[in-house]
Amino acid sequence: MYKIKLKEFEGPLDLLLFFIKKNELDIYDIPISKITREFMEYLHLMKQLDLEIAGEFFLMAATLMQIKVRMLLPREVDEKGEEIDPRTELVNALIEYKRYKEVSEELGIMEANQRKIYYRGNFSKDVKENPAPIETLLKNVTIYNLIEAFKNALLEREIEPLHEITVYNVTIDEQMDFILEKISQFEYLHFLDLIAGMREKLRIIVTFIAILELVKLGSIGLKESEKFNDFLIYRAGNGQDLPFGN
Amino acid sequence: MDKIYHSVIEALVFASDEPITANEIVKAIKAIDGEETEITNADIENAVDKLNEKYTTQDLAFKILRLAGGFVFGTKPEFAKYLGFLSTEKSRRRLSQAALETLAIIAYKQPITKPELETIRGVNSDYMINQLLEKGLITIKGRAETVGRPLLYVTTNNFLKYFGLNKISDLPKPREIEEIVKDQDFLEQKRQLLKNAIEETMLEENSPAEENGN
Amino acid sequence: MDKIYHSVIEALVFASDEPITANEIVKAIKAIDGEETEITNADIENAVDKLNEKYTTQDLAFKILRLAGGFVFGTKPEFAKYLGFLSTEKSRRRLSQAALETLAIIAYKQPITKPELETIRGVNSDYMINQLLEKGLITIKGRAETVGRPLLYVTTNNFLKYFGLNKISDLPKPREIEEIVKDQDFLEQKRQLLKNAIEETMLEENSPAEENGN
Repeated sequence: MYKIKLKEFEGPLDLLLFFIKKNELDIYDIPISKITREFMEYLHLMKQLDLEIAGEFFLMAATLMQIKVRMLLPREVDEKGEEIDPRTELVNALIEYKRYKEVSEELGIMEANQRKIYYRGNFSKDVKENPAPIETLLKNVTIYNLIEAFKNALLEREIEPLHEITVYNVTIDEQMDFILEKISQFEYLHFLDLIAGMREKLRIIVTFIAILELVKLGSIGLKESEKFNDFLIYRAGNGQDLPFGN
Repeated sequence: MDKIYHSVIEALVFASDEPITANEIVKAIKAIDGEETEITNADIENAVDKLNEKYTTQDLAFKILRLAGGFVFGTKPEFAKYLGFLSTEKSRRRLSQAALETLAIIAYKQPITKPELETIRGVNSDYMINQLLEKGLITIKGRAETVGRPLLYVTTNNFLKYFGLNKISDLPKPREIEEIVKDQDFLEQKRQLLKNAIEETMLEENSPAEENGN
Repeated sequence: MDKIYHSVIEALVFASDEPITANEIVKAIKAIDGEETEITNADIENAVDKLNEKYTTQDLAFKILRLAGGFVFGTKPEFAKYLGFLSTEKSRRRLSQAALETLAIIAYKQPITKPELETIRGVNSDYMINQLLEKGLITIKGRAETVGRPLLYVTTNNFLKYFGLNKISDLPKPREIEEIVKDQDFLEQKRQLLKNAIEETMLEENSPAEENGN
């Protein structure tokens, strides 16, 4: 009797629509206790199978029970004096959901049709003069792409997950000492070499600030490097006067 | 418009890896032949129609499609089985029913917030939103002015391409509520009602009071 | 060889990502229409010549070229100057990715100096900053109070318009997206298991629902 292949239920509304269709019920005149019972039995079955039931199903169960009770009471009336059917809200939700469910089936057909179409695969032999890349800067990008780009740019240097707060044992003073110690051994220091061993972004930033501090104090100077995104750090005149702790 | 531009338009569309808009074509032609060149978006539209006529007459395996507001060459569907042999790209998984459903609601109600979407679907939709964002079928466009200023979601150009649409208004219309109610399905159900009522009465013998609702 | 195969060959060359060889075309056709299909590499070569004759007669802007032992479509060189307007897919992607990254960092960290930006990106960003300035997506707003008083960059109204935002605080927080992703994969897997289990139970036996229900 019940040997119909149960489709995927996308939620309680989907399940209710299934019961309505299966029992060939009128959506505007749903026998509420019958459908409530079926719904509860479905939940019971899920429980017997030891399956986790999504919160939305409990919420719907409660809603159905409430409607059922209100059906037994004298009807409330609206401001026009007309009787309010306790089922109205549920019925509207069901119909609204059904509309989009129907369209989603059409979308499925469109998807299938579109998958039969293939686009040109190889553009290597099209001769192009003076490509104008500026015109295509940021073509078809959306905010989501922007967030992704931001996350990736930061994550590249990050080991720990974003939402975890990790306390790094690094201070500007420590990094100033560290730089001065290094610079006492070599005449020049590449910034990239200095940060080479550092995995955490924060440590690099702190080191960077320490460099700026030392420049301000006149302990070190900075010089352009032959490499992009790098610079040279060198000992400045009064560097010796500073305490480095060793 | 000069006849020669048919070929230029053809070449531009053919050489573009993404749908190219009439605007872009006009811009490209004016950039080369001078701003005074007399060519409009309407000329491009006409030229594309003419080109497609030629492809049909000449029985070419592909033609120019209008997709996501632009033009792009695509094969006729009847060759799909042979082409499936080539590509692994097309064998990627189709969207799930839940994804299609979520997309349908976003497409028609856009811009839409997550709470609004979840009210219609009746289920938590975090996972689906994330999937669709990752697939580039939807994106975020600002925030609603309501309490909590939730993010607003809209469909993307990729969505149009994926479903073969030129613009969002080309989507099939959802049926009106009255239509759904008048639907054959439901009329049939009404006819069934009497039968059901009898059955139910028999089934409900133990608890007749409960069926006040009908 | 059947006339229809001209179109199949045309479609295969059109859609293939790599130059496709006569061998591969024969293989694809036999895979679909059966090993006994009478078609040889020589047939393919002939068909390509015939197709090219047709493209010439019909004055089409493209033809099939022989490249690296395979076939590939190419537009005729006389259109090269117009096509320059389109950049190739690869350079566009690379450019767009770098521009996007730069813009994203400026948007979220503004006001930001070039050194700070470059520390995050790990690459020289002069070119990208100039591109974004030129496009009017970012602008200069004063100088930082740090050593060398470097320029400070911020996003513009144009930026807001481009992304459909009212104000910069409308930008979604990366964390908001993070939260959508959290643990949902696991929940979804569980949901799938649940559905399968129910399907099986209902298929195999009379469900308790039915028995209790009456």
